[in-house]
Amino acid sequence: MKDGIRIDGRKPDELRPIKIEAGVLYRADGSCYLEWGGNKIMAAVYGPREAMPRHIQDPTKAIVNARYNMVPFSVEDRKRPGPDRRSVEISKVTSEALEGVIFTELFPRATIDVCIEVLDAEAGTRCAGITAAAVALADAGIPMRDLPVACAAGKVDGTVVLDLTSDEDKEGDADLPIAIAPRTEEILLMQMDGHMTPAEFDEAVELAIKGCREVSKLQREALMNKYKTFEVE
Amino acid sequence: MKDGIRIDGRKPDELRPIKIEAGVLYRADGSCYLEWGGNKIMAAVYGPREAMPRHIQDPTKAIVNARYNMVPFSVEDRKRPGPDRRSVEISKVTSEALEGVIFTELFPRATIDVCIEVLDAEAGTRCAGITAAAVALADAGIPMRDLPVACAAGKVDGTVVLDLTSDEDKEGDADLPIAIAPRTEEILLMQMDGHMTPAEFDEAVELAIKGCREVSKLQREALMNKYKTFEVE
Amino acid sequence: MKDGIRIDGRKPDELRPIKIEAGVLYRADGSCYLEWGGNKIMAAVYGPREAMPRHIQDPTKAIVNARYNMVPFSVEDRKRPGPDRRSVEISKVTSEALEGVIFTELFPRATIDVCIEVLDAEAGTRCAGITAAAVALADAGIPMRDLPVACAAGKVDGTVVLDLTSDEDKEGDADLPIAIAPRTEEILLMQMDGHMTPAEFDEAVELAIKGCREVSKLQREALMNKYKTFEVE
Amino acid sequence: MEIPEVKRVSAVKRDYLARLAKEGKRPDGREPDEYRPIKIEKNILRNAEGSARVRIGNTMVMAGVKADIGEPYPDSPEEGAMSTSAELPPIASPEFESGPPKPDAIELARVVDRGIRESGYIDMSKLCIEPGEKVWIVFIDLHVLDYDGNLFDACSLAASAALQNAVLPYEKFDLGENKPLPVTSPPISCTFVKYEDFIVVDPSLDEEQIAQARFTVALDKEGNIRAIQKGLKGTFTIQEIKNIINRAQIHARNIRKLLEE
Amino acid sequence: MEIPEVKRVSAVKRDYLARLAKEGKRPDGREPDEYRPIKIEKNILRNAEGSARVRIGNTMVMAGVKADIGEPYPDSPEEGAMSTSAELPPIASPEFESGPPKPDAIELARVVDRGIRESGYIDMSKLCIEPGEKVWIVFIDLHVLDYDGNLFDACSLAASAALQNAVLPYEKFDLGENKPLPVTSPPISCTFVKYEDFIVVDPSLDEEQIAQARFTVALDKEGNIRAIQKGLKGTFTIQEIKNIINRAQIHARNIRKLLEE
Amino acid sequence: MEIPEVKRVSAVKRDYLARLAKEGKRPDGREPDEYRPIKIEKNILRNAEGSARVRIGNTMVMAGVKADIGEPYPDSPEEGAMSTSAELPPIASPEFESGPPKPDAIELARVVDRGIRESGYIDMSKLCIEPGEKVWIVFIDLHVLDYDGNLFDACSLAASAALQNAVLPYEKFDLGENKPLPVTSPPISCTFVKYEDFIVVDPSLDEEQIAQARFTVALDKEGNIRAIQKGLKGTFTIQEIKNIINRAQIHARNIRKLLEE
Repeated sequence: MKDGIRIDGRKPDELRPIKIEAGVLYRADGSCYLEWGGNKIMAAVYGPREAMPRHIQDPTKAIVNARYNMVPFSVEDRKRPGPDRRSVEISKVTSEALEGVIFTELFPRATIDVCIEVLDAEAGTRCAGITAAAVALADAGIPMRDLPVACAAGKVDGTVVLDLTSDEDKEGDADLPIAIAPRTEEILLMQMDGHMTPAEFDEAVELAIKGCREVSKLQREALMNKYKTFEVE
Repeated sequence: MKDGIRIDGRKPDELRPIKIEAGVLYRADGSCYLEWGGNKIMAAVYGPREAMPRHIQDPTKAIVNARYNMVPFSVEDRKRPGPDRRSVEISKVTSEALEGVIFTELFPRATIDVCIEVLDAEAGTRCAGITAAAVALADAGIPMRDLPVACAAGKVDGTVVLDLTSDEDKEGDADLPIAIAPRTEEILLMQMDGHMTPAEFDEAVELAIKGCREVSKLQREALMNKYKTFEVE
Repeated sequence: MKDGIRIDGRKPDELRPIKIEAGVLYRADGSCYLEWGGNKIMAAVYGPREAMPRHIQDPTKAIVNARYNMVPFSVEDRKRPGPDRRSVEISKVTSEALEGVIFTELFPRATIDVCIEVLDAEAGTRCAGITAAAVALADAGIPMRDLPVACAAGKVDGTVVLDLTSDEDKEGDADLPIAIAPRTEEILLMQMDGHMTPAEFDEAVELAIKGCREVSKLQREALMNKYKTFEVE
Repeated sequence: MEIPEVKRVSAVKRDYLARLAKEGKRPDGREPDEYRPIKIEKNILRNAEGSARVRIGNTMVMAGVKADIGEPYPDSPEEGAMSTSAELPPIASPEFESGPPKPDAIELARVVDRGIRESGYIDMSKLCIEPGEKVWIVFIDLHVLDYDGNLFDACSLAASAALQNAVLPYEKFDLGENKPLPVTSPPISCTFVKYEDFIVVDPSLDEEQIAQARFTVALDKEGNIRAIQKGLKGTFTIQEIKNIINRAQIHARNIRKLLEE
Repeated sequence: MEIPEVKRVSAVKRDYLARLAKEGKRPDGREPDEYRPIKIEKNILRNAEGSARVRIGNTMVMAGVKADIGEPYPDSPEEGAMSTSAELPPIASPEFESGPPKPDAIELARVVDRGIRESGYIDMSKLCIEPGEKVWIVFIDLHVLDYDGNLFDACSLAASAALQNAVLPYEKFDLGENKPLPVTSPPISCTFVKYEDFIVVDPSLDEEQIAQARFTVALDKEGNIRAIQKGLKGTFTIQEIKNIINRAQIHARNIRKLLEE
Repeated sequence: MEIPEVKRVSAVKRDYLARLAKEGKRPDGREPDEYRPIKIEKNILRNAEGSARVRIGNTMVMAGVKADIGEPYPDSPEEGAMSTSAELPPIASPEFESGPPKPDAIELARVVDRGIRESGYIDMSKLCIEPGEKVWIVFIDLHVLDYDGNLFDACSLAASAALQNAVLPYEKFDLGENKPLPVTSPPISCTFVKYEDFIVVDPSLDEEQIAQARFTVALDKEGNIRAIQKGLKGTFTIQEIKNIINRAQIHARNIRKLLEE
């Protein structure tokens, strides 16, 4: 960080470049391809469909079952296929965050399966995954009270900044990923590790929410683009 | 062993110090905390409750399902969590020994789950575990025809002795853990490894039964104490 | 290979010695013990019996479920028990090849389980396993439209030869195991790896079929012998 | 992802707790900012390098520390390593099953781990025996014995207490005299749940069963934030989170005193 | 062996496809010897040493190559090693489940592996760093993203394309400059299925669901055979197989051109 | 712990066997102290370092010995090691399923292992190649092929027979000439079951299915006890156990003769 400019040339409150495309898969009920900095993510949604085996069914609502997965070649050192402890935790908090906006009561005994495949990873994959999953859910026509969106803020060299890169994350003092329901700006997901004073925390939350607002626009554009494409066809 | 006195100062037919406390857990239907020499053991009982999944149910009686588990920090070198082959065998013989006294026919399609957690281990954990489990079963009000009790005898430096310590077990010639139904002194569990003549075996069995009788008294006292405590309250 | 004679003294189109015995196990519904060169194989069949758990049942036909297994001491370096990726693939293609001749439509919701245990291995175990399994199926009285049989051809030092040994397989240029329904000579199984021109491939297929015809006779003799034995008794 | 079996809470109980909440009352009569009694017993096991039993109300957790020698990570050749695991064994609750850790247990272990790691509680730079070759690896195992709610705080506290009295077994490896594990100041974890817009600290099992959202924050000695984990499908407003962090400051100071007794 | 769940195809669909087949027609209007459009994108990922996305019709597959350093096998001390894995993750089809690879995925990976291995596509003798001590180990991972039939050809092609542009990361291990992975000429896989005595190339999912037999052949640049895998319970006559191999020769030449573009 | 599926025996069969037992008769007409015919075939496999097939009646078991080189345990640097595994594969019984060993198979392997280990049958001190560095590790694998009762004795006998003819493959590791595995005198295992107060040796499957208690004792050449395993939920009196051990002495001598033939 030099003169208020970050190593990759961004200002403290600037996002990395983001590209979102909705409806990119044939078999899935809804899907989204997202590039965010060096991250490349494919998300898909199946359901609502009957939850199987039966004993996992909830008679009062649908289960939201997100599976965050890094493919073996998405990281510097090949990752063995299958979930590790980190993936299990991210899958859990992602499921909970998404469930927070879905009208699950409409689909008792059902499951809504969300697949998030990280094809190329460069810091911030959980936020990118939730953001992509939200678009895939909308693409699948799942009724939601809002379109969730995620973004992280952090602290590098004592400065609160938006959307850390891989290098900033490694060298940085703190990382604070959040997901929100953008209309009310309620918090769906929040995790933090590092070192922040309460004042820095307040600043970081505000910044992350600002980031969410910008990403939210891109999500909506991607969904609009899909419908435009349809009209043209 | 010197002048008929063992390394830790005990006589050949003397038990290590034992402390038993019944009803120590809130959630379990019955429980017991037991210290026996350097062993610290927590046992709990859940049930009788419906056996799940259904296909394991026995329509004629309850299943007795004991799970012997050593926690990772209970031994000198950290043990990886989860059952190893030794734990699986001990769980099996413990389940069988306990089933020998429980009126399982009273609870068709049910399971009675017995959890034995070895928190600190120092030789004789299986006997300690069965002894604690028996108290937990009684504490849970499971109908039994007798209160099982276990104790080991062994052979050290050619002498038959009661209740081996860790050092005696490593250096010793044989170990003979047994569990009995104390009223009839029938054998519920017997295992042996080492080297014993038939005469030494007979001597060791008698000694182990003597040990069982003493431990049995402590079990009953622990159960009595619990009821006394209730009266005081 | 020298003067048209192979290292072990065989001619290019000659099989290794084969010994087949039907009905050798007590518990299985059908069984076969087979020695083929250095291979020793025990095969058994259970079924048709109800497929369990229920959700795997096919209401239109029986499932054919072959399990190819190498015992730990069947190979030069001890193999860990349980299926490896190679066994899983061989189990799959074996199941498919056998299903090709069984009248599975006669047994809806059933399973026909085929167990192939390689006790001693020396090249060509998959063909030997299918050949043994076929005899065990016949011994179990499973209705089949033909008695399948398997044999491999290969290429060594540029020459197409029948039924490779372990050494020939390691040094050789190609291996082509096939299984056929001998009456119509249709192909039930074919795998190949190595390097063959289309002309060599045609030659190798013809040779493998010739091998299958010879092995087929031995299968039928083994089944006849079993019935003869019964008559004598 | 493994899906946990549906936990059904009776509608009657749910309604009762909701009605209480609207009056600002908790099912066991506590104030919203009242912890259940906390009891910490340290150094109670022989085989563990450090150990502690922590009770918060009826919840009981054992923590054990073991140390082994291993290679350092290539990118920190002069630092030791730590690993935290949690087990929710069937002894602790009729709902727990044996088997490999489920997502609940993994999340629990990782949140406790983050609090310890991010606060620098273990001084990793003092765990080096031979740079690049041999360092101490510290294993923290959390074993729940009785589950009546708030495992995050109970496990975090048990881990801190067990580390506080842990000893590095140099003698076992013929490396000289045993030394205390080098520790600094522990993180203190405070957990809140929200149900019916009622936000309470130290949830009991009853409260966890109907909670819509959960918030755990780990604070250091200066009151700075070292780790956060929001859980469950419900949401918090920013203002609610700020309030929670303020409330946690007071609890953390009190619990820190207990731990240092 | 794990038994896959029964895949039920509606009788109506089955009858319709059978009727079409008798007229020599395919459900999507293709000729028996017509592939769906093939699209190959190479070198599209940053972390992979080599990568490719291949689409055949609606089927979409990612292949990624990673290289690590390890010990050679004792019987080939101067050669590198390779390993191929395939995942059929739930993103690609409503029928796929998470969990360890099932027999379908294992067969797929092994058939792709055999084609590459037997054609000598990777020059293993150039993967030696220090004889008997250090060699490159090449990991090929196949990740299916959208499953609409013919994974054998899509995965084989993706693997070949990813290897074509892969780089050995010498720099990462301080061994000098990065070099391209030494490759020769790739194998080309052609897959046919048979239903109602109708044998077609590049089966769609609809066709796979009613196929009685499947045949995959991998051909080298000279049109020689490097690997074969017959699948499913149906049979082929010798003559049918000879025809298939002839037909594959033409397809392989066309696909090879696409790959070399 | 994994719970085995309930094994149901028909009430009719149970009653019939019970009635026979009261008359002191066994279902296959044997005397209480009569083994079924025992057949031992040694050294029948090429790849195993030692092998044996044992039949007791219709029960058939294969044992194979493999030897590998590994590091000794730190507390016995001049001794080799051994490991015993048992598989109950689906070939042997309609009730057996594939998958990792269940408690039955684990108990079986451990009891066989204890008999061999405690009797010092393998001379571990002669398995050292280089003290503290390289020792032989002996793997005993038991593979049941036909299950008609009394696997404890069949597996123990097969293991002993396979070890008796095993060879240490020094040549394979370029360590000189192969040598016979150094063995002493084998343990002999005798198993009894009790049903309806009737105690019989060498139970058939029919008898095992209704047995209330099981007792296995391994005796050495001098008739001393090396291992005991009591199983099942039924009980024995002390006197019954003493009788069993006396009866086992005679059986053990007879079986030992068979083994040494």
